[in-house]
Amino acid sequence: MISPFLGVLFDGFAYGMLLFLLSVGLSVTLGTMNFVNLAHCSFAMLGGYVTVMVTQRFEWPFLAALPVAFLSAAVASVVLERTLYRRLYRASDLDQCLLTIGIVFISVAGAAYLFGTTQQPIQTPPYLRGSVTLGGVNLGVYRLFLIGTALAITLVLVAGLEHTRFGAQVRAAVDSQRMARGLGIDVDRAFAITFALGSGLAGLGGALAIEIVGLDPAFAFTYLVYVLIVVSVGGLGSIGGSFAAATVLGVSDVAGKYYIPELGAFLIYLVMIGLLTWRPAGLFGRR
Amino acid sequence: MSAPVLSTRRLDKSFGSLVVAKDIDLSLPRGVRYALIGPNGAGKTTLINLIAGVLQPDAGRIVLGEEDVTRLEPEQRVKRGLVRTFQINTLFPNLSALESVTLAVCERRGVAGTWWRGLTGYREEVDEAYDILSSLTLGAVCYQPTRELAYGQQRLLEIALALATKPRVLLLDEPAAGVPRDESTGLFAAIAGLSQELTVLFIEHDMNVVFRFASRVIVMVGGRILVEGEPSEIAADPRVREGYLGGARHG
Amino acid sequence: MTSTAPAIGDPHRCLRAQARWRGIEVAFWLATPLPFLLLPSHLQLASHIAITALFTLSLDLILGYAGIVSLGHAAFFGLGAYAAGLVSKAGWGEPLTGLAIASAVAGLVGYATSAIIARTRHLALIMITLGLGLLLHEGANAAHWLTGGADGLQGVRMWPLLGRFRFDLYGYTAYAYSLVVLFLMFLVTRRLIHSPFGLSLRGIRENAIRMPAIGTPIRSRIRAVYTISAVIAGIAGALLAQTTETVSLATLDFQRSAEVLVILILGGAGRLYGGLIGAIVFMVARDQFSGINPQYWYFWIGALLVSVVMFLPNGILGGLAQFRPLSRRAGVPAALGQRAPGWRASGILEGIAQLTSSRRDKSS
Amino acid sequence: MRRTLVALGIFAAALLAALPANAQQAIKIGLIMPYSGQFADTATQMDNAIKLYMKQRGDTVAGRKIEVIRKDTGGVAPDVAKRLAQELIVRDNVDLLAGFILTPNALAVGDVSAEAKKFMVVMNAATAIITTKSPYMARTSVTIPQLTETFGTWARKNGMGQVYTMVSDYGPGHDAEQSFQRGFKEAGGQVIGSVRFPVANPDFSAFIQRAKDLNPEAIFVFVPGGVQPAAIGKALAERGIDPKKTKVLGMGELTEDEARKSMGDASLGILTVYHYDHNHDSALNRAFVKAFNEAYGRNPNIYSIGGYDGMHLIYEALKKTGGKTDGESLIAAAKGMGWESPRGPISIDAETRDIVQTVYIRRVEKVGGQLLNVEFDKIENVKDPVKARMKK
Repeated sequence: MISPFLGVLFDGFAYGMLLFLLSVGLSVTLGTMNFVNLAHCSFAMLGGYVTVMVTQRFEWPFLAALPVAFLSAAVASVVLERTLYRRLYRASDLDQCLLTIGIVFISVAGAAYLFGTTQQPIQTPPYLRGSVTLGGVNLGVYRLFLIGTALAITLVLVAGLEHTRFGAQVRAAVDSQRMARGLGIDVDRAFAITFALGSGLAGLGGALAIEIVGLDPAFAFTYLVYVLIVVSVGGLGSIGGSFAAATVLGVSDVAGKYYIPELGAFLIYLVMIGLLTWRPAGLFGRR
Repeated sequence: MSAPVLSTRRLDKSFGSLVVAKDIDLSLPRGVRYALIGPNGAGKTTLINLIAGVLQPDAGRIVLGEEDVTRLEPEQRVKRGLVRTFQINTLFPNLSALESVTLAVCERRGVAGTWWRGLTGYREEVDEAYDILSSLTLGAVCYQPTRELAYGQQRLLEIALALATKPRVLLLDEPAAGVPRDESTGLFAAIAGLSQELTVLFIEHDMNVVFRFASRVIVMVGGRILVEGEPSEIAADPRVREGYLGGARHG
Repeated sequence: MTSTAPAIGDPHRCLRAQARWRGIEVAFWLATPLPFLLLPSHLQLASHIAITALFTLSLDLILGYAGIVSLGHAAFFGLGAYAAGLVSKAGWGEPLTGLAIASAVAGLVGYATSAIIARTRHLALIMITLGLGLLLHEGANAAHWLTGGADGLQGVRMWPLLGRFRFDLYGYTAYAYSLVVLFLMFLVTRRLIHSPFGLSLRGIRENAIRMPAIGTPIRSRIRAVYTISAVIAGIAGALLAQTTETVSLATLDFQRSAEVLVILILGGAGRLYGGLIGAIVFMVARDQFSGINPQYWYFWIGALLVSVVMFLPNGILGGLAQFRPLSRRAGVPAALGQRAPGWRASGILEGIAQLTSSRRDKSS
Repeated sequence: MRRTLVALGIFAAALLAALPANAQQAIKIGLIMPYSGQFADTATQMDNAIKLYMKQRGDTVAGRKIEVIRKDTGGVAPDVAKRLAQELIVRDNVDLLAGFILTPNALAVGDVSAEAKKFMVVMNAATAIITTKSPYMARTSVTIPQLTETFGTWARKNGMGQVYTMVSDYGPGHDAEQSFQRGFKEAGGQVIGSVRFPVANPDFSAFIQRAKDLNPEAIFVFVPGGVQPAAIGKALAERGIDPKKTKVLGMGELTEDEARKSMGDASLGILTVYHYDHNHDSALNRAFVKAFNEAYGRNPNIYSIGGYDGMHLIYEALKKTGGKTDGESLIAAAKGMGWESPRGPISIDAETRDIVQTVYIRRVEKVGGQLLNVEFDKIENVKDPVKARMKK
C-alpha cells in the first residue's frame, strides 16, 4: 500500500514542479515590479510553440529546443516591456490587467493564425519516455527529468538572488525603489532583466508542459488560473513560496484525484481557499 | 479631581523582544488637556494605537468611563466617544472636506448605513458638518477635494473629522506635525478652544506649545511612563531634564 | 454647473448639484429605446447588452465603489440564472416571480460568502472570489441531476411577460424587459451611490484605515454592499435565463467573470456609467469583429483593449474625463466620467502601498 | 458632450452593421460553430470540409446560389448560440441552420428551429436526444451511444470478461460510460469499477494508477478530443499499461492523428470504435482525403466528414424540393435519404431524422512505419439505440 502512495507523491511533485516553472516568473515580476502581468502564460505558450516548431520543422533535438524556448520568451518579453509595459508601471493595476488581458487575446488569436488551432504534437526523445521502477514505485522518466530541471532552476535562482551582485540589487530594488536608486542602482535595468528572466522561465515551462498537458492556442488562458493560484498561495515575489505552493497544490491535486476522485475537480480550489484564509499573504508572503 | 473618564491599568505590549509599552497606568479626568511627550521611539504613538484599539495589548485593561473597552473594535470605541487623530494625514483624498465630515457625522448619528435615502435628505447632518468645518476656519474650502487642501488645512480636517464623532476623549497624535511653528500655535489655540467637557491627550514635541497648552504632562521613555505632573513640575524634574529635555530634539 | 464651488455658506446646493441628473445622463437613457425603431433586427443583441450592462453595474458597485476586486462574480450571475431556470422548469414560468426568487437566492449566497470577503484583501481576496466561483462551477457540473451538467438545464419555458407579451423571435419583449429592469436597477444603484451608505463606501475605498477612526464598521458595510451586488448580478443572470430560455455552465464560467471585469475596466470603474458604456462598446465590437472574422476576432478585441489602455487610462470614461479638467473640481464620482485620476482599486499594488505607509507609521 | 457622441457613434456603428445584405435570391445557410476558443479546431476542420464540398459541387443548387454566413459561439454558450440563430433568421434571414459542434448549443438552437420552422442540420453534436428538440432537425454526425453501446456488446462478444471504465465528468462522458456499460453488461460482461475525471484535468496519472491497482482485463476510456487523448495515452504508457496485456478501449478521439503522433508506439494496439477514419479503405474516401489534403494540407477527421455529409444532405434535399427552403419540405426531403459517403453507406432515419451508419472497430497498428487506425471489424446499419428504446 505504501508504493502507490509514493507513486502518487511522485506524480504530484512532478506536476507541482510543472506549475512552479510556469508560475515562478509571474511571482517574481509581481513581487518585484508590482506589475500585474496576466499575459504571463502567453510567454509560456510562445515557448511551447517555439519548441514544437524547432523540433518538428527544423528537427532539432528536444533538449536543444529548450534553451531556444527560454530565450525566445525572454526576448519577446523584453520587447513588450520596452514598448508597452514600461509605460504602465505607474498606472492603476486595473489598467495593467486590461492591457495584459488584451495581449493574451492577441496572442491567442495570433497562435491560432500562425500555428493553426490544432493540438501540437511533440515527440520527446526515447530516453525521456517510459518509466523506471524504484523500490516498487513506478517513476515516469519524463517526470524525473521535469523534477530535475525544476530543482536545478530553483537552486540557480535562489543562489543568484542571494549571492550575486545583481541579486542584491534586485532585492534592494524590491525593498525600496527610491533607496535603491539613491544607491545608484539602475533599477529599471534590474527590473527589465528580472522580467526577461521570469518570462524566459515561463517559456521553458511551456516547452516542458506540452508533453504532459498538451498545447493549443487556448493554453494562454487555461493555465492562467493555475498560475495565479500558485502565485497567490506562495506569496508575492517569493521563489521559495512558489516552490512550496506548487508542491502542495500539485501533490494535493494528484493525491485528491487518486484517493477521493469525486473531489478531483474541487480539491485544488479548496486547498487554495483554505491556505489563503489561513495565510492571506501566502505561505511565504511578506505582508 | 472627578472620576477619570479614561484610565488604563498596567498596559503591556511588545513586538517580539521589543517592548513598546510596559505597565502603562493612566487616568484622565474630564476636561483636562494632557500632553504626552518623550523622545522618538518612546512608544507614544503605540500607546495611542493601544488606547484607540488599533493594537491589542498583551496585558492590562483600558476603561472608558465605567466600561472596560479593552476588547472592543476601534469603531466601537469611537461610538463610545474614544477618538483619535493621526500623525500622518489619514484622510479621504478624493472626497471634499464637507463630504468627509458629513460622513463622520452620519456615522455618529447611525444613518450612514441607509442606502435608500439620498444624502441631500440629511440637512441637519450636513449643517452640523459645515458648522464644524467653519468653526475650524475650513468653511470656505470645504467643497474642494481633500487632496487639494493646503497641508495645514488638512491637519485641521484631521481634527474636524475627530470632532464630528462628538468625542468624550480625544487622542491627538502630533496634531501640529509638519506645521510651521507660527501656524501650530493657532492650531493649538483651536484645540484649547474645544469644549471643557472634552478630555484631550496630545503628543507634541514642541515644549513651548506643551507648557502653554497642557494642564498636565506625561513623559514616556522606552515604553514606560517616566513621570507625570503639572508642566511646572515636569520642567523642574531632574530625571526629565537629563532623560529628555536635556539634549532634547524638538519636533 | 457644479464646476464652480457654490457660494460659502450653502453646502446643500453643492451636494444637491452632485446628485442632480445631468443632461448627458438623460440623453443617454432617452437613447436606449432607439434600437426598437432603428435596429429592430438587433433587439436580441441589444437585450444581451442590457443584461451584460446590468451585470457589470453589479460588479462596479463592489469594485468601483468599495474597492473589492472579484474574479468570481459570475457565481452570482449563474446562481440567478439557474434559480430562474429551475423555477420555470418546476412548472412556474412567470418571469417576475422567477426574477424575485433568483435575486433572493443570489442574495443569500452573497451574504453567506460576504463573511469571508470582508475578512480578506488584495490578491488573496481576488483569488478567493475566483476559487469560490470555480467551486460553484464544478459543483453545478457535478450536480448533473439538478443542473443537467454540461448539457445545460433543459426544459426552461417562460410564460408571457405580464401574461401578455411572449418572448418573441425578434426579441421585442426580451429587450423591453431587460431594458426596464436595467433602468430600475440603475436607479436603485444611483440612489445608493448618493446615499450616506454610498458615501461611506467611497470612504472605505479612499482610506480604509481612517474609517474605523470615525466609527465605521467597515466589515458590515462591505458585507452589505457585496450582498446587494450579488442580488443585482443574480437578477442579470435570471434575465439571461428567462429571455433566452437557456441555462448552462457557461453562466458560471471563469471566462464570464473575467469578461465582466474587462468590460468594467474598459468602460471605467467607479463611474456608474462605466459599466454601461463598457458593455455597449465591448458587445458591439465583439458582434462586429466576430461577424467579420469569426476565427480571429479575439485579435481585434485585444487590440481594442490595448489601445484603450494606451490612450484612455482609467477606462473610456476615465480617459474622456481627462479632457474635461473642470469636471474634476466637483469630485463627483457618480456623474459620467467624473473621478479624479490616480485612483486605484484595492488591488495588488494597494498591498504594497499599505506596506510602506504602515512602515512610516512605525518610524514615528 | 463627448460622451453623447460616443454613445451615438456606437449606435451608428451598430446601425451600419445592421443594413441587411439586400436579399437577392440566394439560399442562405447560417453556420453556427465555436470558431474561436478551445473547440476552434473542430470548427476549422468542419468548415474546411464544407468549403471543400462547395468547391467540388459548385455553389448553386436548383438554380439558386448558396451563400454561407458564419457565426462564432466562442465555445459552449447556448445563450449566444440561440441569439446568433435568432439574429441569423431575423437579421440575415437565412433559410436554414447548420454546423453545431457542441451539444448545449445545438439543444438551444433546436428551439429556434422549431419556432421559426427552419431546417437545421447538426453536423457534429453527438448527444442522443438533440434531434428530438425540433421536428425540422436532422443529424449527419453520430450519436455517442450508437458507437459505445455497440462497442460494449462487441467487446464482450470478443472475449473480454471484466472492464474498468474511465470517462470525463460531463454530459458526453456520462453518455459514453452508461451506454458502454449497458452494452457490455447486457452481453454478460462485468464492470469492476469506473471513475469520472474532471473535464479540465491536466494530469491523468492518479486516475490511471487507480485503474491499474484493480488490474482489469480491459479499460474503457472516453475523453473529449483535443488536448486530452495524447495526455491520457502517454499517462497510460507511463503507468506501464500495455495494450497487449490490458486491453485499452476507447472512442476514436483517443487515437486521433495528433494523439497517435505524440503517443508514438505507446498507442500500438489500442482498440477504438468510430464511424470514420481518413484511413478507411474505399475509392470514394481516398478521393475525399486526397482533395482535402490538397486543399488544407492535413487529413480530414470526423468533424470534416460530418460537415461534408451535412452539406451533401442540404444540397440533395434542396434538389429534391427544387429550391423550396421551408422547414417542412426540406425535412420531408431529408427523411429516409440515403447515400454513399466517404465513411461508407449512411442514411437519415425516416422516423428519428437521426443518422444510420456503419460502426467500425479499429486497432492502432504500424503500417509501413506509420501508426494508423486499422479497421478490422464493423457493424452495419447501426441506429441510435437510445431513440430505438424511446419508441418501445
